[in-house]
Amino acid sequence: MKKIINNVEDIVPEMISGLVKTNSDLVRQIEGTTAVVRNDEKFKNNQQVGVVSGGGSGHEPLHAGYVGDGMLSAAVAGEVFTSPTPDQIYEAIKAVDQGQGVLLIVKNYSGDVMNFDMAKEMAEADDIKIKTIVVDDDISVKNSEFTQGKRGVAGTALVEKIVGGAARSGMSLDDLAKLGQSVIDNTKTIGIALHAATVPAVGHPGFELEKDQIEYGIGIHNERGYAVEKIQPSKKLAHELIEKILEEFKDQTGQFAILVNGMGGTPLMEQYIFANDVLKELDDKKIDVEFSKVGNLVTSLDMQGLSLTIMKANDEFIKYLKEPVTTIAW
Amino acid sequence: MKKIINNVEDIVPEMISGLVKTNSDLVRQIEGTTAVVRNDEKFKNNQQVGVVSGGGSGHEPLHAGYVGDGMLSAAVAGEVFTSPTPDQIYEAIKAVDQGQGVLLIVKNYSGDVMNFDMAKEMAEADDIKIKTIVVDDDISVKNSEFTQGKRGVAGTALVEKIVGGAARSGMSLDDLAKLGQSVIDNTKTIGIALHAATVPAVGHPGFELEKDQIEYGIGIHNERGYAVEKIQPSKKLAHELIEKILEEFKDQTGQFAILVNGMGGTPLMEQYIFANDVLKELDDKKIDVEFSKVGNLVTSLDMQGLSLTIMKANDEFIKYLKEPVTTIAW
Amino acid sequence: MKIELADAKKWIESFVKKLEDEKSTLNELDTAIGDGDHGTNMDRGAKAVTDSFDKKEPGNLADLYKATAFAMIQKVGGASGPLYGTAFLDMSKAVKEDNLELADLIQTGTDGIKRRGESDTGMKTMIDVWQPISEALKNDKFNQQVIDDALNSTKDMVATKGRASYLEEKSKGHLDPGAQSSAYLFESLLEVIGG
Amino acid sequence: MKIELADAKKWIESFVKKLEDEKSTLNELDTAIGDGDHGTNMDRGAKAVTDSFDKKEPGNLADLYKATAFAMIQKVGGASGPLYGTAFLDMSKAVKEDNLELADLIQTGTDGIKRRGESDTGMKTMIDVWQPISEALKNDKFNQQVIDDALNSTKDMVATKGRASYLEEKSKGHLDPGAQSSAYLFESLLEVIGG
Ligand SMILES: Nc1ncnc2c1ncn2[C@@H]1O[C@H](COP(=O)(O)OP(=O)(O)O)[C@@H](O)[C@H]1O
Ligand SMILES: Nc1ncnc2c1ncn2[C@@H]1O[C@H](COP(=O)(O)OP(=O)(O)O)[C@@H](O)[C@H]1O
Ligand SMILES: [Mg+2]
Ligand SMILES: [Mg+2]
Ligand SMILES: [Mg+2]
Ligand SMILES: [Mg+2]
Repeated sequence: MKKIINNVEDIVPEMISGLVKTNSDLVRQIEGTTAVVRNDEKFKNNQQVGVVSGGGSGHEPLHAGYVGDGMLSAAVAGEVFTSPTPDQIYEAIKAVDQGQGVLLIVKNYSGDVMNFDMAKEMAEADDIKIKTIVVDDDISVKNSEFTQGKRGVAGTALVEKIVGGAARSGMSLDDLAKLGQSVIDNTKTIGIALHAATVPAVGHPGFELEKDQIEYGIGIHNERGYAVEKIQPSKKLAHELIEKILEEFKDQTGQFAILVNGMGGTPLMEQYIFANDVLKELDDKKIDVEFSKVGNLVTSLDMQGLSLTIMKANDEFIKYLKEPVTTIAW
Repeated sequence: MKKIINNVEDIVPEMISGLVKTNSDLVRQIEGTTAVVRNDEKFKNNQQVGVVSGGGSGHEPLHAGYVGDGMLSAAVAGEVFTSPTPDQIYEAIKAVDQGQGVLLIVKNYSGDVMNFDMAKEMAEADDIKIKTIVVDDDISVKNSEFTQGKRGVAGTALVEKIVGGAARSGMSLDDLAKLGQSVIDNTKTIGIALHAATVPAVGHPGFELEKDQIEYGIGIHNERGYAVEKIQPSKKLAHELIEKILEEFKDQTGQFAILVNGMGGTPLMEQYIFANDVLKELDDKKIDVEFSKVGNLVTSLDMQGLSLTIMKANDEFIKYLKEPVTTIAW
Repeated sequence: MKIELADAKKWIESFVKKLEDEKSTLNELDTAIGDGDHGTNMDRGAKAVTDSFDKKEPGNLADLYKATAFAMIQKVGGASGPLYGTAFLDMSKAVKEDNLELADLIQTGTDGIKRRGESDTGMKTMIDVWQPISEALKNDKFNQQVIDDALNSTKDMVATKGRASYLEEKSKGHLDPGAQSSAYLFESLLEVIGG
Repeated sequence: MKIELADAKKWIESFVKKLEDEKSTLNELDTAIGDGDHGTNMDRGAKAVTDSFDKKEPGNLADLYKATAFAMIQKVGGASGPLYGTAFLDMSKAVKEDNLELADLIQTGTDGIKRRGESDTGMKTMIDVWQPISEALKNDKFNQQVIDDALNSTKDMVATKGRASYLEEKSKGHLDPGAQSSAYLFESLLEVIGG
C-alpha cells in the first residue's frame, strides 16, 4: 500500500484539519471532535432547521465538502469506513440547533443508524427536536423487513442538496423529514468497480479482480456486488445499469435527475464518457432528464469505478438540485 | 488496461459531449470541434477580452471545466496528451472575440506552443488581436535558453483563475498579458507520482514504480522526474517539496497562495492530509498563506500522486483567486 | 456464580489485550465479509478502556462496566461501538444495586445488543456468541468448546444484519468478525473464572 | 534529381502505410522518452492523408504536398502535427512555380521544421534525420545506411527540445520517436527513387 499519509491513526483528524485550514471561510472544526460546522456569516444570523449528516471517512468530499449555505449545517467524520461516535454527532447537533430542530441524514449501515440513534437520544434529553432520515438508494442489495436493507450510497449527495436547499428556504423539521423521505424513495443507485479500495489500516485492496474484470453492484466500503464479469464498453455498462435501475421505476414519465459518481480513482474523463452514454440511452428511451451531474461526489477511497444514480424528480426536487450553494465541493 | 470507454479514438469527442450535455447551461460545443465555449446569458452580452486555453486531454477538469463567468471564455481539447490542432483553436478564438482581442493561455510544451502559434497566425489574418502567455511553472525541469524550458502544470489553473477574473473586470488585452506573465513568473510547482498514468492508446502505465517507491518531479504526461525513492510520510514529502520550491523564492515575505493538486487517482483524503502538512510547515516558517485550494484541478488521467504549487502573490492575485466564478469545476 | 470487581477487571483487561493482539485477525475477518475495520475499531476501544482504567480505577462493578461502555461508545464507532457499548452500559445499570449471577449478567448484555441492533440469533452476528454463552452459563456448561461451537456456528450462517448481509448467500463460509471478538471476550472470562 | 507527381504520391502513400503499420513502435519509442502518443498522432495523420487523396486526387506537386500538410496540421496535433505540417506546407509553396531538386526540397522542409520548432540539429529531434538526408541528397549519397545512421545518431544525444528534453541526461539511450517517423518517410522515398 502506497498512500500519502502519516500514521494510520491520524488520518481522519489530519484530513479534517487540512480541510478546515484550506476552507476556514466556510467551515470550522468543533473542538475535540472531527465534526465540521458552517462558519460563514450568514449561518451565524440564520434561523433554520439544522441539517447534520456524517458517517465513516473515505467518501470525501461527502460529507464535510457539502457543509455550507444551502446544504449541510454540519458533518461528522468517523474513522475510515467507520461510523462516527454518538458524542461527536451530539456535539454537531448542539452546534447547529437554532431552536427549529435538527434533521439527521444517515446512510443505512447498522453502525451509522445505531450511533446516530444514540446521539439523537442524547440530544432529545436536551429538548432538541430531532428527526432522522435514512438513505438507502443502493438497489443492488435486496430489501426485506428482516435484514439490514439497502445501503446508502451516492444518492446521499442529492438528498443533502435537496434537503439542504429546502432547509435554507425555511421549511419546518417535519416537512423536511417528509421531503427527504420522498427524495430517498425516488432515488436509486448501482455502482461498479474496476479495482477495490485499500483501507489504510488493512493495507491491501478489499477484493481482487482480474485484469479484464469488473464487479457490478459493489458498495462504497468494498462490499461485494452481484456479479463479476468481463469489462464491457462504456455504452454497454451504461445500458446494464440503466436497465437495472429503470426496473425500479414503474412510471417513467415526468422529470428525472441523474448523477454519475466517480469512486475516487477513476478519472473525470471516463465519468464524462459514461455520462454521455447514459444520456444518449435515456434520450433514446424518451426519458426527460432535467438535472445531471458528474464527478467524484461520494467516493470510496481509491476505488476505481463509478455509480449511476437515477432520481424520479419533480419541480421541487429539480429546483433545489439546481440552486447555487456555497460549499467546498458541490 | 481497464477503462470505462468505448473506442479509443472516440474518447475525446465522447468526453466533451458528456461534459456539454451535463452542463448545457454553462457551455456549448463549437460545431465540428472538440472546443467548448461559454453559453451563459452574461457571456452573450458581455464585452471583454476573450480568454482561451486548451491543450491535450487527460487533465480534466482542465481546461473545459474552467470555462465560465470569471474564468475562461473557451477551451480547446486535443487528443489525450496531444495538443489540439490550429484549426480548432482558431474556431475557439473566433467564437469568443468580442472586438477586444483574445488572450491565449498555453502550457509550455512544443506541441501546444506551435499549434497555438499557428492558430494565432490564422486569427491575426482576420485582424483579431491576439496575445499569448506561456505557463511554465514546473520547477523540476531545468530552464535554459537552448531547451524547451519548464513545463506548464497545475499552476495553469491559478493563472486561468486570475487572468479570467481580471478579464471579467474589463482589463485590456495588453494588461492581461502582463498580469498573466507576472502570475506565471511567481508560480512554482513540483509533482510526485505513486503510480504512472495509463494512456488509453498505449494500454499500460507510462513507467513502473516499485510497491514502496514514488517518483519526484514527474510531469502531467508521465514525464519522468528527478528522483525515485522510497515513499515517506506525508510530512516529509511536504517538507521536500516545500524546500525545493522555496529555493525559487528569494523573498519569502508578503502573501502566498498554495494549491495542492491531485493527479486523478489519488483520493481527496490524502490531498487534505498533505495540505495539512504543507500549511503546518509554512506556518512554522512564518510564511503568510492568504489563499489555498485542494483538489483534482489539473490531473494526469489515472495517475496516483499530487503536486504542490506555491505562488508569491499580491493583493490583486489574491482578490482574483478568491472571487466566485461560475464554472463546472473551479 | 457471580464475578466480583477484581476478577471482572482482570476479565476486561484480558479482553482488551486480546483485542490488541488480534487486531489484524479481526480486520481480516471483516475484510472477507465486511469493510475490514473491525480489528482497528476494537483496538481503538481497547486502548480507550485501558486509558480510562489508568485515569480512574473503577471503584465498583457498575463503574467498571460503565467505563468499559463509555470507552467503547466514544472511541469504537461503527456497528460494534454502540453494540458493545450498549451491552456494557446495560450490564452496568443492572449491577448498580446488586451483583448479578453471571448468566443473568451476560443475558442482560445480550438483550442490550439485540435491542440496539434490532437483531436476534441466527443473523450471523456477535449475538450468536453471546446468546449461547448466556445459555451455557445458566446450565453451568460454560467452557472453551461452547465458545468454539458458538463462534463456528456463524460460519455457515447467511448474514441478515450488519454489512455481511449485503453478501447474502456469499456471506456463508466465513466467521463473523463480531462473533470472533465476542469469543475473545468469553475466552477471557473463562481464563478468569477457570474453565 | 527531382521527384515528379506520380512518384511523389507513391512516396507519401508508402509513408502513411508505414505510419499505420508502425503505430505501436512509435508509441513505444514515445513512451520511453515522451508521452506515448507519437504513433497514435501520426496514424491519425496518415488516415487523414489517405482520406484527403481519396476525396480529391492531387493534380500537381504543390497540391500533393499541401494536402499532406493540411492533413497533418488538422489531424495530428501535438508537436509533430505542426512540424510535419510546416515542412510539407513550405515544400508545397516551394514547388508552386517549378519543381525543385530533391536535395533542395528536403532542405526546404528541414528549414520549415527548424523555424516552427525553433530548433536545430543535435537536439534529438526529427531534424537529426531530415538534415543529414538533405546533405546526403546534395552529395548524391542517399541510401539506407544514411537513414540508419541518422536515426541511430539520435540514440546517444541528450534531448534539448520536445518532451524528451525534460529527461535531460536520461533521454540518452533511446531513439527519438520523431526521428523514427522521419526515417520511415525517407525509407519510403528511397523505395520510390531506388536506393
Ligand atoms: N444489527 C446488528 N446486530 C448485532 N450485531 C451486529 C449488527 N450489525 C453489526 N453487528 C456486528 O458488528 C460487527 C461489525 O463491526 P464493525 O466492523 O466494527 O462495524 P462496521 O460494520 O460498522 O464496520 C459484525 O461482525 C456483527 O457481529
Ligand atoms: N521543437 C522541436 N523541433 C523539432 N522537433 C521537435 C520539436 N519538439 C518535438 N519535436 C519532435 O516531435 C516528436 C514528438 O512528437 P509527438 O509525440 O507526436 O508530439 P508530442 O511531443 O506533443 O506528444 C519528437 O520525437 C521530436 O522528434
Ligand atoms: Mg466500518
Ligand atoms: Mg502528446
Ligand atoms: Mg467493519
Ligand atoms: Mg508524444
